[in-house]
Amino acid sequence: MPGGDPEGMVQLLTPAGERVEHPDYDVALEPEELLGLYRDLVLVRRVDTEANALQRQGELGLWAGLLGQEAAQVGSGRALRPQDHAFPTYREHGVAWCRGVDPLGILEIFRGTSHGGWDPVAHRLHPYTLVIAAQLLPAVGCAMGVQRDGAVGTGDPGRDTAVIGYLGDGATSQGEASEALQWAAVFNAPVVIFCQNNQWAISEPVSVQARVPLHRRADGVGVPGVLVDGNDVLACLAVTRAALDRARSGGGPTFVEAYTYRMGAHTTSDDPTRYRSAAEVDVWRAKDPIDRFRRYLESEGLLDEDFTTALEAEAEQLAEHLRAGVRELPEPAPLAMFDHAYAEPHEQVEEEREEFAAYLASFDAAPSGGDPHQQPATVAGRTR
Amino acid sequence: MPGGDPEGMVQLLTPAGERVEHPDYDVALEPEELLGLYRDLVLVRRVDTEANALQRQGELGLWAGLLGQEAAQVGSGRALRPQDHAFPTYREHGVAWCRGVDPLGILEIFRGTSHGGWDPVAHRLHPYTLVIAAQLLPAVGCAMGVQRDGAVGTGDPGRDTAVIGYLGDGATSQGEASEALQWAAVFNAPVVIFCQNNQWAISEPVSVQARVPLHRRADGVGVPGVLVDGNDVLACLAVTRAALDRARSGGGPTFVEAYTYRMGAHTTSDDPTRYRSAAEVDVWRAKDPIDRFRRYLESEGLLDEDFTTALEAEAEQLAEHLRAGVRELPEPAPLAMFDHAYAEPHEQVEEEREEFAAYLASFDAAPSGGDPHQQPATVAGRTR
Amino acid sequence: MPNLPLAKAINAGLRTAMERDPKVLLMGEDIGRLGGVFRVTEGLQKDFGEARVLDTPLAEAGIVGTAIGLALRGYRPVCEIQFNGFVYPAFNQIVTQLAKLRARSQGRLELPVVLRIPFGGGIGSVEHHSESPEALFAHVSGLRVVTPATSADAYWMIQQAIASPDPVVFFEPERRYWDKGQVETDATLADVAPLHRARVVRRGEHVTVAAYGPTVRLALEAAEAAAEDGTQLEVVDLRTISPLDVGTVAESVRRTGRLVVVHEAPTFGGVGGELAARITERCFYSLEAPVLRVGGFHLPYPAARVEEHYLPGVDRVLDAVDRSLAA
Amino acid sequence: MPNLPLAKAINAGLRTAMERDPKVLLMGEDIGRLGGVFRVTEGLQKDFGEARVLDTPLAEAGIVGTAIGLALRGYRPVCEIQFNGFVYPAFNQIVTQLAKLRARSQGRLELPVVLRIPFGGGIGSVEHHSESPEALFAHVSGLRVVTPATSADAYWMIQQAIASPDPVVFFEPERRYWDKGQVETDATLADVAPLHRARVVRRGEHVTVAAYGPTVRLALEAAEAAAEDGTQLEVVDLRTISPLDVGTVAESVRRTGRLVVVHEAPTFGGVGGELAARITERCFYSLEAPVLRVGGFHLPYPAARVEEHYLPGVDRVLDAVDRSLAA
Ligand SMILES: Cc1ncc(C[n+]2csc(CCOP(=O)(O)OP(=O)(O)O)c2C)c(N)n1
Ligand SMILES: Cc1ncc(C[n+]2csc(CCOP(=O)(O)OP(=O)(O)O)c2C)c(N)n1
Ligand SMILES: [Mg+2]
Ligand SMILES: [Mg+2]
Repeated sequence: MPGGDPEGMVQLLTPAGERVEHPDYDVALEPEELLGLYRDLVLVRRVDTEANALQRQGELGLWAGLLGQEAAQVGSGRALRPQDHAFPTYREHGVAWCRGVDPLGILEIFRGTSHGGWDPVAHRLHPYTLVIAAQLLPAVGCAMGVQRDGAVGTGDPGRDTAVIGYLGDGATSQGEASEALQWAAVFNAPVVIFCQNNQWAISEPVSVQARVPLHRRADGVGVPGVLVDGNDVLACLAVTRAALDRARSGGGPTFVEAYTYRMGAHTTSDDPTRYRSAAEVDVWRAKDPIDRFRRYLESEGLLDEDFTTALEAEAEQLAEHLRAGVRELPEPAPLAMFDHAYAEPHEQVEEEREEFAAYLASFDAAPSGGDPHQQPATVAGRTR
Repeated sequence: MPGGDPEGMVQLLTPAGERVEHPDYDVALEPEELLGLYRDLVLVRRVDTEANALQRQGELGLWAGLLGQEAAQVGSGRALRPQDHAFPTYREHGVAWCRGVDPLGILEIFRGTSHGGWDPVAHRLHPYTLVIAAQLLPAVGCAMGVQRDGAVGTGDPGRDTAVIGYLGDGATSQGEASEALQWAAVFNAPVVIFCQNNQWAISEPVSVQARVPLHRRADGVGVPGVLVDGNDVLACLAVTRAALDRARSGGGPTFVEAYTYRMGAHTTSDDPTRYRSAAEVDVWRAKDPIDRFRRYLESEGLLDEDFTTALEAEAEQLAEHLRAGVRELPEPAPLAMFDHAYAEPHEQVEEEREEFAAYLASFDAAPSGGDPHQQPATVAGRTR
Repeated sequence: MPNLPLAKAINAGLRTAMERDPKVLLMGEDIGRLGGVFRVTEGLQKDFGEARVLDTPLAEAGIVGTAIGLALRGYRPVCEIQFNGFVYPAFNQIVTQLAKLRARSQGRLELPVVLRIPFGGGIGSVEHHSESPEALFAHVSGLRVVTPATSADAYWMIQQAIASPDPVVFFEPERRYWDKGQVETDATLADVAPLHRARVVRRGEHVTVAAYGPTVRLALEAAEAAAEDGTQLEVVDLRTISPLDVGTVAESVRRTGRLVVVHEAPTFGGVGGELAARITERCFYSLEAPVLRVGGFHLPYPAARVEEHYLPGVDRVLDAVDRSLAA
Repeated sequence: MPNLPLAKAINAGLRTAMERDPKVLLMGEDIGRLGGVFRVTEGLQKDFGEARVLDTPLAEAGIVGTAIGLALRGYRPVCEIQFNGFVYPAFNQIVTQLAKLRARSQGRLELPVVLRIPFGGGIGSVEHHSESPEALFAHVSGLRVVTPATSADAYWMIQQAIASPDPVVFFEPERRYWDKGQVETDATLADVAPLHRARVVRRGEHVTVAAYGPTVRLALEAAEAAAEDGTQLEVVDLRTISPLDVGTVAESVRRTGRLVVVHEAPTFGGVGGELAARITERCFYSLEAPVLRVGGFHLPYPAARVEEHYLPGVDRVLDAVDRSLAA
C-alpha cells in the first residue's frame, strides 16, 4: 500500500526528523558534512523547480522531475568516491549533481539540443538512459572491467572502485534487470543496483509490477537485498556506503530498494491526477526528505540563519544560472549530427553529409526562383 | 556440486528404490498406474535409444537425448489432464509421449523434414521451441487466457485447466524466464514453470548460471518454489500434480526445480568428454530413474515376467515403428514451404511461389541445352 | 460522418472491434486508467473492464510473449508498444515466435496478434520516441506491416488488422495523431479498401511520389508546392509495407516514368530501397530516371532541435523531384 | 603461409589479437572449455585464462550488455552469439545501446565491441541455426557489418574488426567454416585490404555478380559453369555490408552493364535491394538490364531437407544471369 512504511526498512531519521538507531547501519558525520548534504538536497530541488518553470515557459520540451526523491539520490550519490562509476536512468539529477555535472548539461536533453551535455568519462556518470533498465547490464559489465583491472579489494581507498546502477520500480519488470542482478551475482561484480521505488511507473502503481517487495528479488539470485527509507538521506547514505564498501572490498553486489515517492508528475507531459489521489500525495508530503532533514539539523542546532541565507542565495544564483544558461545553450548545427555516429568514416554517412551540405548550401546560394518552401509545423512537447 | 543431493529436495523413492515419506507430498497409485508409469519410462528411453541409433545411421541429422531425465518428464507429463496445455523445450520427448504424440512426429524435426510433426492444438503440446526460454511467456499468456475463459477454480475436474512450461537450468538465465515468472505471479496465472536442472547447459555447469539453487528464484517474485528429485518419478508426479491442482483451483503459479542429470550428450553433435568427468556420470548412473523405480516395483512384487516380457515386446515394436517410419517420413515438397508463412496470401510470397514453381518446371520441361547444374554439396549434421 | 483526429479514430476502431468480438483484448503500459500516453485507448478500460484492457508490467517481451499465449487460447490481443524505440526488448518474441509459429506448426496455429507502434518524428521529443523501425519488421516473414496516414484509414485499418489471422505490426504516425479527418463509420469491413492495397491519393503526370504514414501529408504538401511551378506529382499512399503493393506503384510509374520514395526511416536499408529495386525491375523500360529516395540519414535519431533537418521535409522532396526531372 | 579452414583462421586471428592487446576479451556460451560449438575459440581459454575467455550465463542480452560495460572500462570484448537465430534477446542492447552510445555521448564514449555471429544455411541444421539476419543490422546506424568469405579474409578481418573503435557485427559463413584457404600471416594489419572495401574476385565482361559470405563461393561456381557456355561473369565479394562499398560494384557494372546480387537472406527487404537501388542510381545510363536479385524467399527458414530449394544455388544464379542477359 503506497504510504504505509514497509517492514524491515532501514531508517536513521524519522519523518519528524528524529535520529534513530539501526542495528546494522549508521553514519557518523561532521557538522559540515551534514550541512553539505542539506545543501545538496536544497539545491537539487531548486534545479527541479527551475526546470519545471522553464518547461512551462517553453524553454524545455519536457522535464522529468525528481521532487520527493532528493534524499535517495543525494544519499546514494554522496556515497560514491571519485573513482566510482554511476549509471543513471533519466531522473537522477541529484546523482548527476553529486558527480559534479552542471545541471545545464541535463537541460540540454530536455531542451532537445543534445542527448546529454556532460562528459561521461570525466564525471564517471554514464549518459542518461531512456530505455528502462538498459543501463544495468552495462553497469555490471563495467564492474567486471573494474575487477579485471585489479581495482577491487586492494585496500587502497583511492583505488578500490565500485559501480552503481540505478533503476525505477517499473524497470524491475524488464528481463534485463533480472539478468543484470544475476550476472552481478555469478561474477561477484563490484556493483550496487539501486532501485528507487517511487511507487509509480507513470500511471501504474508498483503492485502492477510485483506481488512482493522489490528487494526480495535479490534473494532469488543470492544477492543481499536491502530496503531503505528513500526519504531519509542519512539512511540512504549509510546503506549505499556500506554496499559500495562491500563491493570495493571484493564482497560482491548488493541490491538496494529505496522506498520513496514521486511527488510530482512522471514528466511535464503527465497528469497524475488521472490515476492517483491527492490524499496519497498528502501522506507522502508528510514524509518529505528535506523537511525531515531540516528538522533534524535544527534540533541539533546546526542550521543558523547565516547558513540558510547563504544557501538561499546560492540556490537563487543556481536558478539564475539555469535560466540564463538554458537560453544560451547552443543550437545544434545541422551538420553536426553527422559527426558522432561512427568514430571512423562510414561511406554512406559521409556521402549523406556531403549531399546534405550541398543541399543546405543551395539555399545560401539563393538560386533564382526562390526561397525554400516552409517546413510543416511540428507539434512539440506533446509526449514524453 | 553436481552429484550431491541438495537440501530440501522432495523425494518419495530413494536411489535404492526404497519408498520414503514426505510431510507435504504423497501419491497413492493403483498397481496398474504404477506399471503404467514404468511402461512410460521404459518406452521413452527406448525412443531415445532408437533415435540415437538412427542418428548414427544417418537417418537423423541430429538428436537431443533425454537419457536420465525420463522420470522428470513422465512424472510431470502424467500429472497433466487432457485439457491442460504443455509448452516444451526441444528435449521433452517424454512429455510429448504423455501427450499422446507419436515419436515419429518428433523425429521429423531431427530428420529435417519439418519443424514439428504433431498437431499442437489436438495434443495441447506446443511446438518444440529451440530459442531457450522463449516458450515461457507464451505459456503464461495461455494461462491468462485460461483465466479469462473462466476455466479455473470452478471445481469441475474436467474443466479446470492449467498450463505447464518447461525449461532447462541454462535457460533460467534468460531475462524472459524471469519475466515469465513475474507475470505469472502478478496475474496469479494457472501455470507451473517446470525446470529440469540437468546440471549442464551444453558444456556449462549450472554454477555458471547461478550462485544459489535455481528454485530460490521463485521466492524473489513471491511464487512458491519446490525442489524435487527429478530422478524420482513418484516425487515428480506428486509435486507436479499438487502444483497443477493449485493452479487449476485458482491458487496461482508454482516453480518446480527437478534435480536431475543429462546422462548423454547435449545432442549427438556434442562430445561431453570435453567438459565433464566419467566419475561424475557414474555418480548419477547410480541414481538412474528407471533402475530405482524397477527396484521399488520389484520390492512391491508388482513386476512379473509376463509384464516385462510384454513390455519388452512393445518396446521392440515401438523401435521398429520408428526405424521403419523414419525412412518413410515424406520428404517435404519444395513448394510446400510457401504454404504456411501466412494464413492469407502475401503478395511477395505468392509472387515468389509462382516464380519458383516456374523455375522448377523449367527443369521438368528439359529445355534443349542441358541439365540443371549440380547443387554444391552441403555439410550436413555438423552442428546442433 | 464524424471528423476525428487520427488518434481518436484508432480509439473508435478499437472500440468497434471490441464490441464486435469479445475475444479482442488490449494490453500495454499505461493503456488502462491513463488511456495511453497518446490517449489512444482512452475510456476503453472503463467500458470494457480490466480483464480486456490490461495495464501490464513494464516488459515488452512480456507483453508480446503473453499475447502470443493468449492468441493460442483464442484471444485477439492488441498490444501497445509505448514508443517505437521501446519495441526491442520484445524483438525476440516477435521475430522468433510471433512471426514463425504458424509456419513452424505447418499452419496449425493461428496468431491474430496486433502490435500497435507509434512511430516517426516531428513532435520534438527525446531519444527513442521518434524512430521509424518499420524496415526491421518488413524483412521478417510471418509479419504483416501496415501504417495509416489518415483518420479514415486509421479507423478501418486497425479493425482489419485485428480481423487478420496473421500477426500485424500497425505503425501509427505520431505527428499525425492530432490531424483530423472524416471517417465513414457506417461502412462495413468488407466494403472498405483492402488492408494490403496502396492508394493513389493525388493524380499527376510528371513524377510519382510514394509515401506512407507520416510522409503522405508531406508528399501532398510537396505536390501542392510543385503544382505552383507547374509540376504535377502523383502521390501514392503505400498503406502497406509488408506485403508491398508494388503493382499500384508500378502502374503509376509506367505513366509518369519517374519515382521518388519518401519515408522518415533512414534511407540506407530502408523500405524505399526495396521498392526502388522492385519498381526498377518491373518498369525498367518505362523509367526516365532512376528511382530516388528521400529519407532519414544513416544516423541515430538526433536531438529534437535538429530533427527538422534529419527528417525529409517538403524541400528535400522537391529537390528529389527536380533531380528526377533533370535526369 | 598456412592453409587453414575458415574457422581455424578466425581462431588464429583471435589469438593474434589477444596476444597483441591484453584488453581483448572473448565472451560467449560454451566458448571456453568447449571451444565453442564450431570450435572457433578452441584452445584460447586454456592459453589466455578464464578472465579473458569467459563462459557466460545463457543470456545474449547479458553478453552484449556487459560487453558494453567492459568496453566503457577500456576492454575490447569479442562476443560470440552461438547461432544467428539466437541474437534477438540481445537486440535491445545492440540497437539502443551499443549502436547509439557514441552518438548519444557526442563521441565521448568509444565502443570497440565485436559481435561474432555464425550465419547462413546449407549445413542441414534445425530451426534458428541457418538464418541470415544481416539486413537487420545494416539498417542500424552506429554498427558496422562485415563478413569474410575466405580464410585469409577471416584471419585479417576479425583482427580489423577488433581494432575498430566502432562496434562491428562480424558474420561468419557457417557452411564455409571447413573450407580451406591460404592465409598470409606475415603481413601486418596496415598492409592488408581495408575492412570496408569490396573486392573483385573474378574478372568477366558480361555480367557482374555481387555476393558476400557464403554466396561468394557459389558465385564463383556459377562463374565456372557460365564460362563453359561462354558467359564471363565478374564476381565481386562485397566483404562489407555496412558501409556498403558501392563504388567497387559500380565500377564493375559500368563495364558489364548488368548486375545480379546473391545472398541467402530473404530478398524482400534484404541487402540486395539497397545495393540495387544505389547501383541503379549511380549507373542508370550504363545498365542494360535491371539489377536482379537471387536470395532466400520471404519465408521462415525451412526444414533442413528443403533448404537446398530455399537457398540460392548455382542454377538460380545462372537463371538470373540468363534473364539479365536476355533483358
Ligand atoms: C523499454 C521501455 N519501455 C517503455 C518505456 C516508456 N517509459 C518511460 S518511463 C516509464 C515508467 C518507468 O517507471 P519506473 O521504472 O518506476 O521509473 P520512474 O519513472 O518512476 O522513475 C515508461 C513506461 C521506456 N522508457 N522504456
Ligand atoms: C536464446 C538461445 N541461446 C542459445 C541457444 C543455443 N543452445 C541450445 S541448447 C543450449 C543449452 C541449454 O541448456 P539448458 O537450458 O540447461 O537445457 P538442456 O539442453 O540442458 O536441456 C544452448 C546454449 C539457444 N537455443 N537459444
Ligand atoms: Mg517509479
Ligand atoms: Mg541443462
